[in-house]
Amino acid sequence: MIINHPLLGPRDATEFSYLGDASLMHRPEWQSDDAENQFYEYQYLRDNKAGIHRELWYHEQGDRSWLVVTRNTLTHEISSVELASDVARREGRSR
Amino acid sequence: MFDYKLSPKSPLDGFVLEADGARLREINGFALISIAAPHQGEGALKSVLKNTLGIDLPKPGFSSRSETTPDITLMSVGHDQWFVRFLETEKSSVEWVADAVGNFAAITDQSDSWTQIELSGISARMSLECVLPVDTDPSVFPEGAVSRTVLEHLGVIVTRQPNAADGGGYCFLLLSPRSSAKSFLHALTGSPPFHF
Amino acid sequence: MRYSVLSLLKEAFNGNKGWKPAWRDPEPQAEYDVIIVGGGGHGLATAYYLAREFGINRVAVLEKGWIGSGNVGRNTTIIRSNYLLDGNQPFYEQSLKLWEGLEQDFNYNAMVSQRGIINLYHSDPQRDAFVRRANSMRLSGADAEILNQNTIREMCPFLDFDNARFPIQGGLIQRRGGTVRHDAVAWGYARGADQRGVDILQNCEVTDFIIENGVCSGVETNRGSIRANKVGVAVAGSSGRVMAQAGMRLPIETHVLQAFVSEGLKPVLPGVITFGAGHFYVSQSDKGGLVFGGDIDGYNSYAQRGNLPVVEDVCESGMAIMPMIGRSKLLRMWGGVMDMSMDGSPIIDKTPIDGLYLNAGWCYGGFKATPASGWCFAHLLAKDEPHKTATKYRLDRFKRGAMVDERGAGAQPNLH
Amino acid sequence: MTQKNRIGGGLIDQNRSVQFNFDGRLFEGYEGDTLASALLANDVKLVGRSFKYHRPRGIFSAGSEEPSALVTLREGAYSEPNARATVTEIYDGLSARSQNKFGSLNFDLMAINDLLSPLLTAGFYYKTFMWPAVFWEKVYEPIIRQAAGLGKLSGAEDPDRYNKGFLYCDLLVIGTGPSGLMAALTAARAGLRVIVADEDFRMGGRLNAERYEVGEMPAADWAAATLAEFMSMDNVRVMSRTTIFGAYDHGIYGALERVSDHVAEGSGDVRQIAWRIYTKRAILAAGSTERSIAFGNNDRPGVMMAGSVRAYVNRWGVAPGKRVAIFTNNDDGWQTAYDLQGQGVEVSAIVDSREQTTLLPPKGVRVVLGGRIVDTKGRLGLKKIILSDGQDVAADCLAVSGGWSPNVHLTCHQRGIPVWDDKIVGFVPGATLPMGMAVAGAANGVMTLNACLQSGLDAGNSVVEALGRTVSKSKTPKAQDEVSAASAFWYVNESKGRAWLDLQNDITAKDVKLSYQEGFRSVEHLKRYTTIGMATDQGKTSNILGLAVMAEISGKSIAETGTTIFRPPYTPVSIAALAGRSRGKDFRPARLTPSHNWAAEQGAVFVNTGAWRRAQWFPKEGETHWRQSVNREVLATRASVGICDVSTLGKIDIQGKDATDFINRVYANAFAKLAIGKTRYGLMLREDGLVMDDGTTARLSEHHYLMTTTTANAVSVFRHLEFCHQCLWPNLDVQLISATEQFAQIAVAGPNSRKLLEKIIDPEYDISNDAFAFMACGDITVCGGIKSRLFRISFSGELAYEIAVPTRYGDSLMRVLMDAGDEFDVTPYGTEALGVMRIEKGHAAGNELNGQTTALNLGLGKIVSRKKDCIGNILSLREEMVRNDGLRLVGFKPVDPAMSLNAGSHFIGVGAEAKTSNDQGWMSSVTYSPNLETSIGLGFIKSGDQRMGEKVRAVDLVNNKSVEVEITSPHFFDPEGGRLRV
Repeated sequence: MIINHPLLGPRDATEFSYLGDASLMHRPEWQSDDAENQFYEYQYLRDNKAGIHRELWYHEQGDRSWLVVTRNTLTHEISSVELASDVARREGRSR
Repeated sequence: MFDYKLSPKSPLDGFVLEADGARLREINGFALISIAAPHQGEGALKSVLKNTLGIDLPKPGFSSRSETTPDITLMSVGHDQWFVRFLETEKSSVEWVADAVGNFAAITDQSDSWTQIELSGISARMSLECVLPVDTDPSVFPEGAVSRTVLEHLGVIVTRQPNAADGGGYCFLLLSPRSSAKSFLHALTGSPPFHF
Repeated sequence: MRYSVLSLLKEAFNGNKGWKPAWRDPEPQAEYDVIIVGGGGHGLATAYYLAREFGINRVAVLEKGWIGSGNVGRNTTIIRSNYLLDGNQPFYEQSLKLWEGLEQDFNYNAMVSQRGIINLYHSDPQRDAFVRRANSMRLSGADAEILNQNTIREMCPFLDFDNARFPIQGGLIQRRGGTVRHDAVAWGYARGADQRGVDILQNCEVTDFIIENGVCSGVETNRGSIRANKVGVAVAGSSGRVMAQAGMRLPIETHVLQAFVSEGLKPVLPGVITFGAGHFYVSQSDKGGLVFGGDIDGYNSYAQRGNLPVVEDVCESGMAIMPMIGRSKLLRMWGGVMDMSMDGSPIIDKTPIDGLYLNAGWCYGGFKATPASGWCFAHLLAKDEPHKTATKYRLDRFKRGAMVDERGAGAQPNLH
Repeated sequence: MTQKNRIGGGLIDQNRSVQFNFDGRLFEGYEGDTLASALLANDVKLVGRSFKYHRPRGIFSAGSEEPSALVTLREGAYSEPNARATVTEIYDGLSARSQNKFGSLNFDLMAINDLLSPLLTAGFYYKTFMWPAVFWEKVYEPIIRQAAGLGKLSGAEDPDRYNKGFLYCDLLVIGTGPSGLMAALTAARAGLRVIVADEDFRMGGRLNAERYEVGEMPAADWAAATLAEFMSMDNVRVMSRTTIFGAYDHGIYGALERVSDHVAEGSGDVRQIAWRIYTKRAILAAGSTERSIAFGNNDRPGVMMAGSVRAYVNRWGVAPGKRVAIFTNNDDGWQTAYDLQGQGVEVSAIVDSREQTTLLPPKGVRVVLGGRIVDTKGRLGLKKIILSDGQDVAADCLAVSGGWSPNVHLTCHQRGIPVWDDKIVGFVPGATLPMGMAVAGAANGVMTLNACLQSGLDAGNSVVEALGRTVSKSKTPKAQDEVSAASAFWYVNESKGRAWLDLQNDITAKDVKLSYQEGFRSVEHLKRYTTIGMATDQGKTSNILGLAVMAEISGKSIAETGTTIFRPPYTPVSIAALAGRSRGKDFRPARLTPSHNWAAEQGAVFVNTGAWRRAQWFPKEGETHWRQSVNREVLATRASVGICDVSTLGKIDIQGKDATDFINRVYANAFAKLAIGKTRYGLMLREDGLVMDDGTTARLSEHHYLMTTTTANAVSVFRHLEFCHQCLWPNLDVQLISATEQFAQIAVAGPNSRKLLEKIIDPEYDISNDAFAFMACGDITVCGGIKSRLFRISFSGELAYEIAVPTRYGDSLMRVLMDAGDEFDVTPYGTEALGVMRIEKGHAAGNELNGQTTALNLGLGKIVSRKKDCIGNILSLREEMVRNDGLRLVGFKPVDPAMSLNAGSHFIGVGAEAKTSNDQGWMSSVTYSPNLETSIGLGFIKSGDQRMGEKVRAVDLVNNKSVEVEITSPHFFDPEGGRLRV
């Protein structure tokens, strides 16, 4: 596969490590009332979509960016690639 | 006055190899200092580099050369991260860079982290075809281009340098982690025209 | 009709005109006691044991395509019970015991071939881990031996002992491990279930579950709605997709695993061999092809095909341990979809929805589990309680912190 | 050595004679010959035996679709089984052998299977061999395996070298027939970067096999001229002998280039290169493959594909027979007759299954319209054919044409499904193609020359336009369109004898019928039950016949029956090529420590730890067992001073205003208040609450830390930290970079370690216990100004330091320490001694940090902070993970100190039966402690922390060992830690 890195252009997927669903960016608040359940769902449950899937890739053998890649799990077609830090900031994850 | 003295060793003991149309040689004496921009500090770093070293922050995937001191290059190696490469002097390389960028970057010495190998000659591109997953066609990998990737299971940073003045073909600088320098060299010399 | 050498002879003289279909092709009935969604190895085995062991034969197996079209038809055919953890070892040992009597049980030759499986080790820590595992196996009654380098060399002189980057130090052998003709497993179970009254419905795709007030009472399909007291889902690879129709999110990701076969060669491999310093496992089929595989591609995928980097990685590992295979040729490669669970172990459990049961999360080890999976799932469906060898495969184990993580990779499915 | 069937002409060089050997006989061919063409020239018809019934097999085709003519090439370790004679270039000295025979090729003993064929029907083995169960491995299977396979591996290591490589282009053109050449020419002239690949050694596809004219010259000349133009262009790369074997995601293609298979072994060149070709666009112009017709005994040597017969005549100047009959269901079969006759080869009959045709019969040739061949005769080679009216026709070669199937294979590699086209009577590419792929020419169902050229031009222009170049108005060269009417006729129902579909796996029409009768009716079931199309040719000439027979029985059309899809590779690819250079010692790179050369000079024994090669111990003269060396190293270190290269630990440089906050969040223990100049142990959890890694982290300045990781987890910890930073807390001001390679780090341990270091550290630095206490760290200089870092940390439990210098000085530092330490008898120690000392101290390492253990398991539960947000602390509190009766890491000593312990033993109560339900835990690490003079071990046992002094058995069933052990503290040596702090 080829991932079109937002800064570096098309790169072979072998340069990357895969983590999983981009929901892993949504780490729950540790002090919320049902924190244990929230962390359980965050850590273990997946939509596992057959179709459009937002997922995290790490450019390990490259510029070390974490990327949010939107990819169709039925066809492997990639429709968007963003820097995870941009996404995280946009989603309001501050510190 | 000191009883004991430490002497430096280069990763590949100054290796040189020539074959039909290509030359491989270890490069020594160049400092590699990582500078990383602090959070939201890229703009400030950019100005200070321009002011002190006369060098532009290169775009991702490229390197730039100092306008005032051509021996200094700045290679983009990660997001918000660059390597300053220059000939080592008596003075500490880290301090030299620290003097230039002050508090505008996190500075980390990488001079001993990498083996530096130059591959040049008219067959250089052909030689790389059998190991390097980078399109080195000049239309997409011009002078100054930088790519960080994997070569025979090893991390590598490759940058295209100016062609040899005598029309001797392309010239690439390849950086790979020092501890595996021998494996890296073995990978390069296993390609044509070397075929070790 | 019963298969035997006599039936073969009889038919040979009879122009082979008397053979009957191995299973019927019935129309769906309106209602069953149990519906099994998924006509793969696990689903068919579940139906077979429901009928054979638990006397429940108003059973339908619903398969959206042709039976055996999932992973039972695309795998590297290995059977073994060389597991470490208490939650796994007794279950896989039960499975291996079932394999050992399976063919006589369902009167179909699935070529269960116990020629042994050797896991090579290449370092002291790996040896320690293998000894621990081998002892787990022995404690649960399975066979296991630790072999030194010389013994391995005698058994497999073609391995690279003298020029390897990661020299072979020894191995863990389970002599009862081996291979099975994979398609025949699906066919044997299907034929056996059919003979006991189970309806096998091919080209019957479940489009929805019928759930009212938290109770599942059947399914909608492209061939109409079918009611049942209990619905068991055994669609590993597609569990996420199918269970989403019931509104459930699972601790599972779907990944692609490739498998490979070479051209036919005169037999050279004694049994199954796995590499301990890379991803490679190999056996040789009775037709002569080297059947081998490696790691999953590593990204979520339902595409049933993989990519070149894993192909190369597998061949590198193959050449690293047995450089004699260099001049044999890779004939065919294919990709299947895997339910990769969060701890690398399966789920056989009720769901929070009454009447809906789940058999899922087999990662890429489901084939060898087929008999025990069918047996334990049938037990659960029949008795509403887990079979004693499957008590650790509960759906809530992640919430409780009782993971069965053989590799210690944590909640990252692509590392299991 | 006469080539009695050589008729002259063709594209071979009759001035260059080539000698080769087949089954021990010497033959002559010419340069440009394949093994098949040369064997045919020498009138060799029988070249092999089929898989199941060992029936005689000859040469069936002239290309890579060949099912029958499989041979083993070369000798010894160079042997290559299952090579297709039809694509093997001959060279001087080539040796080839027939395969799958018991006895001689002419009298194969296993041919007895053929007599048993009524018994050995499709799937017969599923119905028998079941009783008694033990007979399978002992009796039945060995017999079956005796018959398995075709060719044989030599058993020796492949002596050739292989490469992998990477190519990039705008357009990849697959196939160099008329459409491929035309497409490539169009794109190349428009300035695109083009790669043109063809599996053949002579490029040009069917242009080389036909007597067409293109551009007013012979077609082969036009192909050669076009290729010559490519060669002159910088933007075109021409790759012959290169098979595009797979279409992968996003325009990546796998290609196998056979670099030196056509020259004698030992040429010095690599044998093959497996290329990954990265493309923006690809045009599949792979042509089409002729298929057979099923009729009685249609498998005899001499029965061949009609287009292939024509190719042998036209390209190789070889007549495959003296007297050739034609059996066809389409116009193209007639072309073979014309060409044969034109070359002076006798055509004995044209049997056309169609009732009528407008084609003109060649002069003097008997034509049978509406004809059917029902049987053939000739034991080892065709002698005559029998028609349905009982008449026979003499022929030693039968050219069969069942029509042409587009080579859609690569269009299926991403699960595209071909669709049936009634017009050409074949499957054409489906609507869903791999990204960036277009299909041109015969591969796309375009079956005539002129139309193929046009199709190539159009496809080329589409790519030119899509990639933003200017489309030229140039036209195709002048060419004729030949006749191409086809009909659907697959199988002679009235056949006498078996009608063969798959010639390699011996599948007959009857087998397909039986499969249907037994309920195996989907095409996939058919394939799997009968094994049709699963041989080395993957059914290129036969699959369609199986589908047609199945369709006929079921009363459906082939379109309804559907097809199985093609998967990679297009043709088989040698495993070694896909491995490239990554084999043997080069399987994976090796990482060497800074002091590697020095250690090697000392005669160190090295061990692999991950990618690293580390010194395991340093044997001294007179030591006969490794244990002696290790004991000596341990005792010497504890008595005076030892040194060990620990550079392999991961080192991560962490800077930034929020570095403190960041580190406090990624470690489970408190880190907010670490003083500058101090180091602290850090325990890192995964988010699931299990232990990920541990190490020490030093605070070098206000906003600057250096974290160490275990050797094994350096990469994964770094990745995890970047994840935390970029994905979870993107606004923290933190910069991370690996510094693992930057420093040579040497542990200096033992009571004399300070004295030793004081000899090399520059005098302005005070490292006395007061000035530089336990867990201190700081920048120093050594040996006259060399910048270094010093950490007072200890894995050994001794007064100890780790000193870090820039890697370039690592080798020298080791030598200097040895030199300066001479007065203390300084002793280098390896990983074994390191391990002994850490077990004596009860430190967890890799065997304990195995991803299955929690902080609580490790006895570190107390240090996990509950007062802060850090990775892993919430999920570490799940009910099953905080059980009081969970596993705890403790120490174990044998009750009888003379007994040794084994790692991997399980703990069973004294007197309890060794079974799973009595399993209480396991021994993770053991060693002999030369200080305690007994074996000691670390292990996990239920409630271990509450069971000090209790005795259990350490049971190692696989090593027949059971040792009674006492549960102790894991801190065996100096449990108060007094030695650390002096």
